Amino acid sequence: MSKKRKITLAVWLVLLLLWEVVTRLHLVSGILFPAPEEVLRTFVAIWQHGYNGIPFWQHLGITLWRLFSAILLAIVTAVPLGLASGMSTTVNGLVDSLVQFYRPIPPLAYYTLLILWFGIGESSKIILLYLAAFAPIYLAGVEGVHNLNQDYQLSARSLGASKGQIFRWVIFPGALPSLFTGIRTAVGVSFSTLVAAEMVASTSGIGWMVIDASKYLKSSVMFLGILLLGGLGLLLDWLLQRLERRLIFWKGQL
Amino acid sequence: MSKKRKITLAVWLVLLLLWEVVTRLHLVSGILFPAPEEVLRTFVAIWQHGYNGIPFWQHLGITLWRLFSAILLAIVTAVPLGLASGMSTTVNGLVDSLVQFYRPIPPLAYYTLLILWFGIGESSKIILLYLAAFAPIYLAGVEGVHNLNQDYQLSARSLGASKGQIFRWVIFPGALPSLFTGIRTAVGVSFSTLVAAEMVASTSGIGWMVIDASKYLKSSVMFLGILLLGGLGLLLDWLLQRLERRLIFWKGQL
Amino acid sequence: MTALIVADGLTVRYGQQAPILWQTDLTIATNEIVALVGPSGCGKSTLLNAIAGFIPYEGTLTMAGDAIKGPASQRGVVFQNSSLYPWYDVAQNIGFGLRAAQQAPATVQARVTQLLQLIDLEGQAHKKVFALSGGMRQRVAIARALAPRPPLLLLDEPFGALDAFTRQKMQHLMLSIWRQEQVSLLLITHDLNEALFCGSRIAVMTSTSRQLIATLINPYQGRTEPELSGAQLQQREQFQQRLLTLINQ
Amino acid sequence: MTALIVADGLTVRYGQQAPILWQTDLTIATNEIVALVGPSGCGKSTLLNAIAGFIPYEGTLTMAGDAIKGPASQRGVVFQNSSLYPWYDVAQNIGFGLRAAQQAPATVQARVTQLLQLIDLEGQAHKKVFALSGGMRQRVAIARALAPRPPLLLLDEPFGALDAFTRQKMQHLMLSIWRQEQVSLLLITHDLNEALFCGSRIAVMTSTSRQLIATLINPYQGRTEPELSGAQLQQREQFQQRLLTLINQ
Amino acid sequence: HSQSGQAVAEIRIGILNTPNDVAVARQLGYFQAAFPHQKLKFITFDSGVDANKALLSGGVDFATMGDTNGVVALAAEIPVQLCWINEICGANEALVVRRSAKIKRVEDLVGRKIATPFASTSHYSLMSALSQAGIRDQVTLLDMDTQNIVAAWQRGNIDAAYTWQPTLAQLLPEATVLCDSADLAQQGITTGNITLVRTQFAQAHPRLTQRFVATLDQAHQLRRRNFSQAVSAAARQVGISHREARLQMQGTTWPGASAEFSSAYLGAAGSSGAFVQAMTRTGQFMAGQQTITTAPSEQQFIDFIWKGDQEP
Ligand SMILES: Nc1ncnc2c1ncn2[C@@H]1O[C@H](COP(=O)(O)OP(=O)(O)OP(=O)(O)O)[C@@H](O)[C@H]1O
Ligand SMILES: Nc1ncnc2c1ncn2[C@@H]1O[C@H](COP(=O)(O)OP(=O)(O)OP(=O)(O)O)[C@@H](O)[C@H]1O
Ligand SMILES: [Mg+2]
Ligand SMILES: [Mg+2]
Repeated sequence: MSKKRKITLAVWLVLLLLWEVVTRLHLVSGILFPAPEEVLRTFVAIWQHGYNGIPFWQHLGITLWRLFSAILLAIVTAVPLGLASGMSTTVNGLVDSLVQFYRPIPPLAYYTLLILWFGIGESSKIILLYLAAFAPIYLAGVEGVHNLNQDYQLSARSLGASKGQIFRWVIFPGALPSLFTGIRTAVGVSFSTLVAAEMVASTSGIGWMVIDASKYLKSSVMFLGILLLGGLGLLLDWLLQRLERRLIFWKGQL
Repeated sequence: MSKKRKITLAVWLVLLLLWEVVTRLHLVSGILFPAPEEVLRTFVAIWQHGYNGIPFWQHLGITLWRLFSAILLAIVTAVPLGLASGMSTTVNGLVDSLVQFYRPIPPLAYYTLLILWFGIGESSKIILLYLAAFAPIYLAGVEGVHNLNQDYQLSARSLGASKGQIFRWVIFPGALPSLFTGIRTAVGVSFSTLVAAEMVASTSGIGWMVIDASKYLKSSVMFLGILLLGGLGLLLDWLLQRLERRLIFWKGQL
Repeated sequence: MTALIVADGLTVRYGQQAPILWQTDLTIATNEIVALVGPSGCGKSTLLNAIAGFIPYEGTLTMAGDAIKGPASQRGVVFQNSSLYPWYDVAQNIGFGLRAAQQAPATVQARVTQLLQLIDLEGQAHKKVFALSGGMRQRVAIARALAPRPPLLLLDEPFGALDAFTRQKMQHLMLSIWRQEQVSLLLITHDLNEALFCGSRIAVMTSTSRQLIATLINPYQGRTEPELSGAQLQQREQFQQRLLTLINQ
Repeated sequence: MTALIVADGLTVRYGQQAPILWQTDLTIATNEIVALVGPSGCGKSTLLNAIAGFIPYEGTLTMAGDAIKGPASQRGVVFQNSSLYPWYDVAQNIGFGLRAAQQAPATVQARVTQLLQLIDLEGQAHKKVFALSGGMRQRVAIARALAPRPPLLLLDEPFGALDAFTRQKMQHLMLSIWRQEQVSLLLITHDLNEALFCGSRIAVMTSTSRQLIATLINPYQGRTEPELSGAQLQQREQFQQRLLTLINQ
Repeated sequence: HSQSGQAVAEIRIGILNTPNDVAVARQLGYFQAAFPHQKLKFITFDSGVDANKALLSGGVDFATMGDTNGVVALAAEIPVQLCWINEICGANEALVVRRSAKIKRVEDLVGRKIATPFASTSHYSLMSALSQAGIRDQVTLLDMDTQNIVAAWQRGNIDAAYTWQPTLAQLLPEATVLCDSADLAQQGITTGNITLVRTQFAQAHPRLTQRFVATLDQAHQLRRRNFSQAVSAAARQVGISHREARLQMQGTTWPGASAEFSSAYLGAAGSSGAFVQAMTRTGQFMAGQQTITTAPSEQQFIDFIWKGDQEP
């Protein structure tokens, strides 16, 4: 085991211990801060019997489906648009101010409009997550291009590469390290928009479970949901980092 | 006026026109989608008489104060921690998994805990915004270090620079372009957490205004709030970009 | 001999600064090698970059009658700091221009193999470029520029990082390519011997001139020392001295 | 003469690949210049990087008796691709090591001014480094390594991008510094003339040896051609030929 | 009797931004008159969910919320007591159905989508109505807040909704009312907004708590005396039109102190009142729905009621 992993493991063990001690000694109210074993018990119960009549796997599945379709959609659209916006003043003029404008607007503020336009089904939820994921990837694309050494583009043009070729063979790989950071940010951001997205007109999903539990102060369910979301995010990020290390072998060589 | 600006202006004019036409022709419900002139009228009214008995400037001021203190706090802490985590395996092992864990957790999910620990005053709101802003800057710091060409560090060590000096004189400026992107993302993310932060136990702030208006279907106030948040975000991002262009003259030269 | 590149009253500056090149003239004829020499920092790379289309200029600058407006595939370039693509391996870097011209994979493959042999990197086709030594990188950059057979090659100290032996080989290679194909070259070098061996003409700049101060026809192109008689050697020595004096004016 | 650097059975490899250097030995004595020559890609930079502490190695490698474990201020390095800090200007780059050693600003300033003069860049103290020509950059990198007066200097083709005249000047500069101060040098060069002029000893590698195959004492150090008699010139020529044969084995 | 009331510098009150007795009392300065020595801080909560968290964290001393959230607070053992009924829901909360659906009875909602804000009084009322009709499991319930109900309604995504004013007014042009909370109250399914006080505060400052209750009772009395004046005060405080406020207030009942502390509502001197019994049923119902883990017993509800400083 690497040194880093040992330290990480130690940190989590200490935290778990702290949690146990704090709840054992009743240092905080048990109403909002359940003991670890209680959360575990809740987990087992939900695993076996589901929550609100829906099996655990269905909650998890629907949440992951919403997340992944949104992130995938964001990658497919934000990567080309971000890179194009970094390369061309025209595209930048068309798109940039719109993205920079909608980006800071809280999803909770415009969710009503999404419902008005896309209804209360899956689409408005996925669009909300999509919008959250789009901005960081787009921004990373623009920055990836701007941070790339000019010489790469110049020599590609000298070698007769067309705009499209430069895009695919130079700008895209050159911006990949930046794009990966953007995608990792996007995954985080869309995860953290999950509760907002599942708050409206839902009766399933981990995010909805958390909200529902918090309405009835079922803190152990809430904690379970939080831990699940955090754990899922951690896992996803770890996978992305592994993928990055594989894919971007030239990292730190630019 | 530059070509880019002309295009941007045209885009916004077209959008404004579209909005006007859509509402004039009653293509969408007026209850949820007010006409531009109505939003303008609301703006003038709120400007003059305030909202809910509180002057407009106070709403804006409290929101900006919350935002800026959170972002500033995030910059001050996330920049050194992110860079340190990029440089040192020990720091990375200690901090990284914690950040990656909390990052995807929706603020709405853990706001309850923040209220429990920090009360319903300003601190829990600022901490919520702070946590939202922290992660992107931290991540950008780590990535900034990892993307930096190894040779810079090696030659600094050959020149006898201590760890601290390398940190301040090499890693920090080398990661600055990446950090700026991170800060811009962070500003966006904390803006978009604003409504969540001002949703609980507030009676002031632009985010609260939006939420309050939405409860009572005052759609023109809601739109005004959305436009204000978007516009503010746009302005802030523009300022950051200007600052970046000034500060990071070596961008694209790494 | 027709003029391929014509620079007439060419002025180049970076941003708002004082111009680096000021009203300079230069012609490169079809199928000639112009060797450009001058002290460090005098503006050699600046001139080459202007011809390559990398930096804006004032005045006239044409290739085959058309104003140069940006980089183009007719002008192959080897940078002073070779910027190979780290995400491509050696062979992919060399084949870049061929793929851009949408040549058949087999053609690309064949040409790349041929070039790898010419630059003595046969076994290294699939090495990552950041795992190459400085000299190897330079050779890959040369091969990459040569691959699409551009009518004009702009070389900025292409052999600077090569050992004497490899360097000589590359010089001979360059001359033989030049003899076989209809190609013009602008070669920046800090080595007068190289200029004398390679250049059809030798163009000279000085630290302060901001212009080419002379372009001399070079009678010694392609001739190695052993080929020359004692008297010729002495004349060559004198010619070289004359160049040195010009450069360091 | 005491040994400053001792490499004993030194093996270096990148990752899991076959070793680039295999069981090689080398000593650099206090106050000597070892000129390292060899064909492109043979492993010269690899050896220098190992001594600099940039890459891991197997075997013994010590400086003044202490194992080399990483870069340190006793070993100044000039990279093959100078990595100047783009966020600092010329003067700040040169003064980097002095500031790291926490010298007084006035001392730093004085030393920087002196070095700027030595490298012929007096007026350019506040230029941005990416606005420098290739040769200027290289000179700044040399000055940066010289500034803190390290006891050992590792130079990887430091004069590769310099014109003949500047190059000569720098060679003389280097020798005069070496004579005045207690400093050892390892100098990689692809120019045998440079090796002969600068080196106390000349170390030779070949493409396939993965070791130093010879280190010869150089009787011609510091002696320019005009200084030598006809017979000496001939001997020097022979010595050079012998080196060439060794290199291209 | 403790006079420690003077030692309290600040009283923090969680409120709902609706035209209720608190709004009237604020607007007419009753609070200032009753608490001249204290700084009063009013904090608006969107729902009882947030108010409960604030009570738990000690961020407020009093908080108004729907009685369902009061049940949640009791079930979660938050140290609070019920000290006041602000209003009893009536026509201001109703189950409406799209007119075009041609539905006349709750039973005919089978297979339809019905939206309501979960954990609210409307939610409980809706569930009860559906259970009575025996179609609890034959409809799709959607958790939405009020403005999203309007949006979904306009798109035709939902067929029915149980919600309150002013949202109700937006739906009514295209809707018919199937039943409202007044109808349900007649069947014993009473809902209302209540005020909770932190037990610690009530024990330490019984006089202040008493005065707080009396202040709100003043508003109830005003309404009985002069409805129009109460409406204008509430409208001005909340920032809505007189018409809107009238509509909303007409739908509610404000019992007043003498009624509240009698068997009609909270009961007196340890006995149980009708409202307490209704809340007990609410608790049982919610436990049945598994929204709370165990149903508090009637005795627990009786203990939950603040007994006050009831000597004259
Ligand atoms: N990007 C730039 N911005 C500003 N000034 C520059 C830039 N590039 C070069 N210069 C300046 O232009 C002058 C000429 O530079 P150039 O690179 O053309 O020299 P050179 O003749 O190629 O020298 P060398 O032989 O050292 O490569 C130098 O003074 C240099 O500082
Ligand atoms: N980072 C690396 N990873 C893997 N292999 C490398 C790396 N750097 C160099 N090599 C390989 O090591 C061998 C020696 O390289 P080195 O840079 O030491 O050569 P050199 O003698 O300095 O050549 P030159 O004169 O061309 O600079 C080469 O075959 C090269 O491909
Ligand atoms: Mg140059
Ligand atoms: Mg090398």
